[in-house]
Amino acid sequence: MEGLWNNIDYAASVVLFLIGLYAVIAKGNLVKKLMGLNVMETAVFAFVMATGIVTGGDAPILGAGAHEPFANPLPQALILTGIVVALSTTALALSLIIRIYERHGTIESEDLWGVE
Amino acid sequence: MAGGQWPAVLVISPLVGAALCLIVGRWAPRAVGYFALGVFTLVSVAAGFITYTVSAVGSFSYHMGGWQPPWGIELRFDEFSVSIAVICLVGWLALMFSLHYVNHAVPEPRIPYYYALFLLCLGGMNGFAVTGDVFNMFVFLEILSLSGYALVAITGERIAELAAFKYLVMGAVSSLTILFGIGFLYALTGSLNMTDIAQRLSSVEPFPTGVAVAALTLGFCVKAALFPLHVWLPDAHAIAPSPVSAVLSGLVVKIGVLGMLRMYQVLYSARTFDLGALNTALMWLGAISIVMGAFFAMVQEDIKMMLAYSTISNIGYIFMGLGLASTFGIIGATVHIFNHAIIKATLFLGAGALIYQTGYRDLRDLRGIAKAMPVTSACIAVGAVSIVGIPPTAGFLCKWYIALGAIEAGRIFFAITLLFGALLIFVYYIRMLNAFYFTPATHPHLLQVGEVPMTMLIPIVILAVLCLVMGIFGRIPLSFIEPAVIEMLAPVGG
Amino acid sequence: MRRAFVIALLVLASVPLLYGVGQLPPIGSTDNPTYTHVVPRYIQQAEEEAGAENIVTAIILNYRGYDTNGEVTVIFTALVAVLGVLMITRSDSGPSVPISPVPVSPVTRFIVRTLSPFILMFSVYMVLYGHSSPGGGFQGGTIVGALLIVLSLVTESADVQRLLPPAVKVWLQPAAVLAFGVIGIAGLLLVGSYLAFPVEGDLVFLRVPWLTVIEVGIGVGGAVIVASIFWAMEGSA
Amino acid sequence: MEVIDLRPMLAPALSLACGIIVFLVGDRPFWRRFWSLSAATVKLVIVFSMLPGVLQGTVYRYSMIEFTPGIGLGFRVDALGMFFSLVSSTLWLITTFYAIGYMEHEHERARFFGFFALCVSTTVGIAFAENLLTLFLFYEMLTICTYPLVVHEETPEAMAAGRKYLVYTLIGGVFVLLGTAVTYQWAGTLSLAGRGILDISVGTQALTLLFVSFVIGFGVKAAIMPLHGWLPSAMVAPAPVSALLHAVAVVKAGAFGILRIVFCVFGVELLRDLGLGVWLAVAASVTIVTASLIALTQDNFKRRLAYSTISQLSYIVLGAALLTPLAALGAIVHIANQAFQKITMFFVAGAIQRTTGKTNIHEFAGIGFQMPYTMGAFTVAALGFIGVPLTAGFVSKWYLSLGAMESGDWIFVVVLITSSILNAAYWLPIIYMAFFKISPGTHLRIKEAPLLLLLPTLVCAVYVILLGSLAEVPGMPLSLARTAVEYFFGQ
Repeated sequence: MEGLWNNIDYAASVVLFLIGLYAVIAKGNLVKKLMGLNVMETAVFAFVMATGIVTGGDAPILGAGAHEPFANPLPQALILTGIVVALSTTALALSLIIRIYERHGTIESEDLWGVE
Repeated sequence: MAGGQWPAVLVISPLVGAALCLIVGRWAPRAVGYFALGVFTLVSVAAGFITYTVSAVGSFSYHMGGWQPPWGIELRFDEFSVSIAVICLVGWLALMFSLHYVNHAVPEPRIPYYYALFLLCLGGMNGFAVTGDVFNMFVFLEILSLSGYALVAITGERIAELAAFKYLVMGAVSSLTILFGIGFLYALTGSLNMTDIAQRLSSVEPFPTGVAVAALTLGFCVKAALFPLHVWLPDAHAIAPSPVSAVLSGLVVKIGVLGMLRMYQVLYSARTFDLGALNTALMWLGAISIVMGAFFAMVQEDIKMMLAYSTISNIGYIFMGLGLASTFGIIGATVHIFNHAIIKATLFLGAGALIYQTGYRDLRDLRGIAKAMPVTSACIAVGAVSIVGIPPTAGFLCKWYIALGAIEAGRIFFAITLLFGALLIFVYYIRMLNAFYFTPATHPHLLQVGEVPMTMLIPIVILAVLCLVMGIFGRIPLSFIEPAVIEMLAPVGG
Repeated sequence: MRRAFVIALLVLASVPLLYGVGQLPPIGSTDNPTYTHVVPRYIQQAEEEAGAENIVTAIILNYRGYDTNGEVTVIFTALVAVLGVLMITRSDSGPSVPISPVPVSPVTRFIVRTLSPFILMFSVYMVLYGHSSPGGGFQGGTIVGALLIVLSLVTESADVQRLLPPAVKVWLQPAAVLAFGVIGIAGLLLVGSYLAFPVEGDLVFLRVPWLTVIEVGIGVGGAVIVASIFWAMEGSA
Repeated sequence: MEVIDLRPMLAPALSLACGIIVFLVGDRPFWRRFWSLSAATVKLVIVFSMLPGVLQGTVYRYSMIEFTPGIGLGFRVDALGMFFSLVSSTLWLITTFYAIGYMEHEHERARFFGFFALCVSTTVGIAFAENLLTLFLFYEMLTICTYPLVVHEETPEAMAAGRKYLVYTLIGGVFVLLGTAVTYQWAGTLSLAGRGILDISVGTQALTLLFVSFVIGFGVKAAIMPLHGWLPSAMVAPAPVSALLHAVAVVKAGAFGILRIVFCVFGVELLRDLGLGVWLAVAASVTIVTASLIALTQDNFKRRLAYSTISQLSYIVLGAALLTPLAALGAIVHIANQAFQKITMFFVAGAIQRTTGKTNIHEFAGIGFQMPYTMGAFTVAALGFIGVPLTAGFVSKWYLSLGAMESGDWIFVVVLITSSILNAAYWLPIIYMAFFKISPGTHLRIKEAPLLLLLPTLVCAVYVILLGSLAEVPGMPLSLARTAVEYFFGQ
């Protein structure tokens, strides 16, 4: 339990992840599903970023005024990539939603169910 | 360095080629297909050299940017990476098939995008298959997934976007789950390199490792469409243009399996982690997949829908083989990754040829088509017989190995499920063959249609011949896989 | 009912997850494997090996440059995918969707137009100084992309799009992928492996220009892609 | 003595190539006939060329590709395999002639002759299989290759029969594969070269289950009751198919499989220890008697033939199950004897149907006057089944009875005698109808079947007599069978 308290950042991201998952599963509106997905993405990014936290760490940029310890730069680099991936997924999902709306006039999955 | 610079050619040229596709498409829209095919020929040559090198000198690695792992990214070419050979083979043939097919299936302004996405998808798979770095694996997984989602929607057919969206949501959730697992592994070991993780994993807490393994498994199982996580697959695979279906069904779902194999590789060499529960779960899900996939497929009248459900069954085989965790079981699963790719590509391209010529995709409309398109029908028949696992075709080998594996593991029940499951699959394939061969035509005018153009026919024939050849000369892929599997299982005394 | 079931399932799933994260190495400690294993080399040698004061940039462009190559490919894929999905002749689409134009106030328009040169300047700075300060190609590129989007929103979108004629756009969209390809192959030929940068020896002077080419490529490509995606959606909606 | 030789591989490969060429030739009758006939002839020559060596105890073998360590596609010609392949290649040639005549005006002839050749290829493959996996391989291929022949008519009835056929045989195939895999796990080999590869140490119960699995698997094609359901339905196929299916390829493949299981996988010793032979013998006996009784009630000629086939096949199974040398000899030799007798009958059925259109026995009144040669051939075959001396059937019955006595279970002798009586009871009325009953509308003019149908029929009938009267002449099938039995019983 103590471990969990210390790792509350991780725990928060786990909870956020599950909230996002809930939205993806339970929400009927496609845009809301997508928002759930974005929440999940954020949760995972937060999780990975939290692995790089260093108490009292400085930004990992060398030069004048920089001091040890630096925050872990690797997760930051990874998540920069992750964000781009998330952006790409969102862009594609949105354009699919646009097309779905154009074609069927609705983005509620209950209404779309009959279309299939 | 073994392999020279071919690894870089392998992973980079499809990406750069895709970028150039749009430029070529702007000036010479008709040439895009040939350009893409040319690019992928180069990739295939690279894959050929690499495969040859692996077979000649064993596994080797390529350090991207010259940075040593675990600091830099390592491309790892071992026996499982040889799946690039089948990716390139099936991908190349599907691209060739596309040359004529797209004009019919894809709206004209989208054609350059089609080829760019196709190259990205294939390049993403190659990158995924050879990388030795878990985060890099995620990046390439996204390249191939994104292009896969878009390729499903590209026909612009009535429910294409819906199918693609469903695929996208499930795919994105699974990617995130995988990234979550990767994050866990990173937090535990501080490394992203697979070999390095494997070494460091033996000294960490088992429970969080279990969570990571569960997350990765869940993610890869969605990608592989294991029952009950398969719901995205049938629509997506049925609605996509046929060459895309061939690639999605034959290769992209295998990426999930390949991911599982990589994970197993790490876990087996880490040694400490008990895989019993995971294996049992996979075995059962595999068995259920086989049966459920077959039952769903039986009630389909749409030929591509049927093929899509049959993929679920076949994924069931593979997972059952993995879960058995016996040498033969895993060999069978790995062999089936290769063989099912070839078989399913035959079937989907064959179905594509039928749709191209007739415009129908319902079995009831395609009756008697064998008289009009004998070569295509014969190839489909070979594929059908093969996927059921009738010897001496490619499908039989896997059935034989997984059955042996089940018996080796002392789980004869699974061998029985597997073999009877195969019969269930046959029930619907025989229905298809009956319709093609032994039933009078519903639309008599179809008897005049004739065969498809050569660029479409040749890939189908090559694949059908491979279905037969791989059954008879099945030792060739096995000679790669067997030592790798034995080596992988060695730490647990398999 | 269904929602209750989902919630129950997720709560159930949260238990092992929370238990699992509780057992992860404690956050913030410098003794964590995340901090002791791979990272020290980055921190100690980034400046020397990669020539970057910003370690994150060093990782992105040097140590894990291949990842970034993949990353720019992902966003390029997104562009191709979006265009592939949205590009279609009008007649083909179904019921047309009424668009309610939001009137843009002249004040907004004036402010945006006035600020845009400064925004552009800032983004150029970010691209070029990503090596020694926070920032980098992507961040800078995204700002340009955002600028283009804002301009399209407050002025006539067609006017903004005229800035990038299709013949130019088609070369700029894959700029990042192509920059990586060119520099990567240069590294392959001159240094010995794909995306390798000269660290020592005669060629070391090439490192900075090469990195700059990549940064600019990422910046331009990112900007054009983000804007193109927006325009594609706008044109379709 | 084992000799590496290409011929064991060549024989099945030849028919395979023939099948493929026939598909490619398509609708060009001359070339189709040319290739079918020449392949059949060349193959017969190949198989015969190995006969002298096999009779002297030489074993030809040829291994191709490995599937699993130690197991691959391999061919091996021993006496038993030689026996079966001789029968099938001889009958292939004869049936090809007949089929050319019979299929004159049918549709889809390329498909028919192509799969016809493939069937024979797989049958020879089964005969020459070096190991159980190769055997299974060809066994399954046989199933698939016969399917297009069964549904050849494409009528709903034919399709239903085809479906039934597939369901039965493929399920059987599953049992065989299961058994094969288990055997590999226990024995570490699948070789069919020895006198048993399994060991009692595995456990009696497990071995019993394995044996049952194999018997079900092969018993489907050998039509042991109650696994026989597909066979009467499959009668909708054209006559040459029925002839080939029910006399040579399919059913004999099943029976041959059981022989291999009994003699080469389990081995006589082990089965005696397990006491399983008797049970198999009982099952066979029940089939013999029941099928004969059902045959009595059938009016459709081909259906009666089908039930007779079911009954006769179990002779082979019975002979194997008795586990004595003489019974085994009877079983093996019955493969040939039953084949020639039954194929004669099917040729007759086909000839009658093509010439007069009659398919039911009650319509046969006086047909002997119209088609004397055909019905003469029928009479010879019928006498063979009844077991009249100087016909082939007598030889097998003689040895089977001797074997039953040798085993000490007299009840099986009674079964054999009962069966003979029942055979008489359902064949003799047909002969009576044909030759002695003249109904008002009978044509007394001779109107024989076309020559291409008649000649093969007569050749087969002559064979029936030759096999019966010259049985003990060296070089006849009996000597070959004896070589096989001597090996299996270690004499």
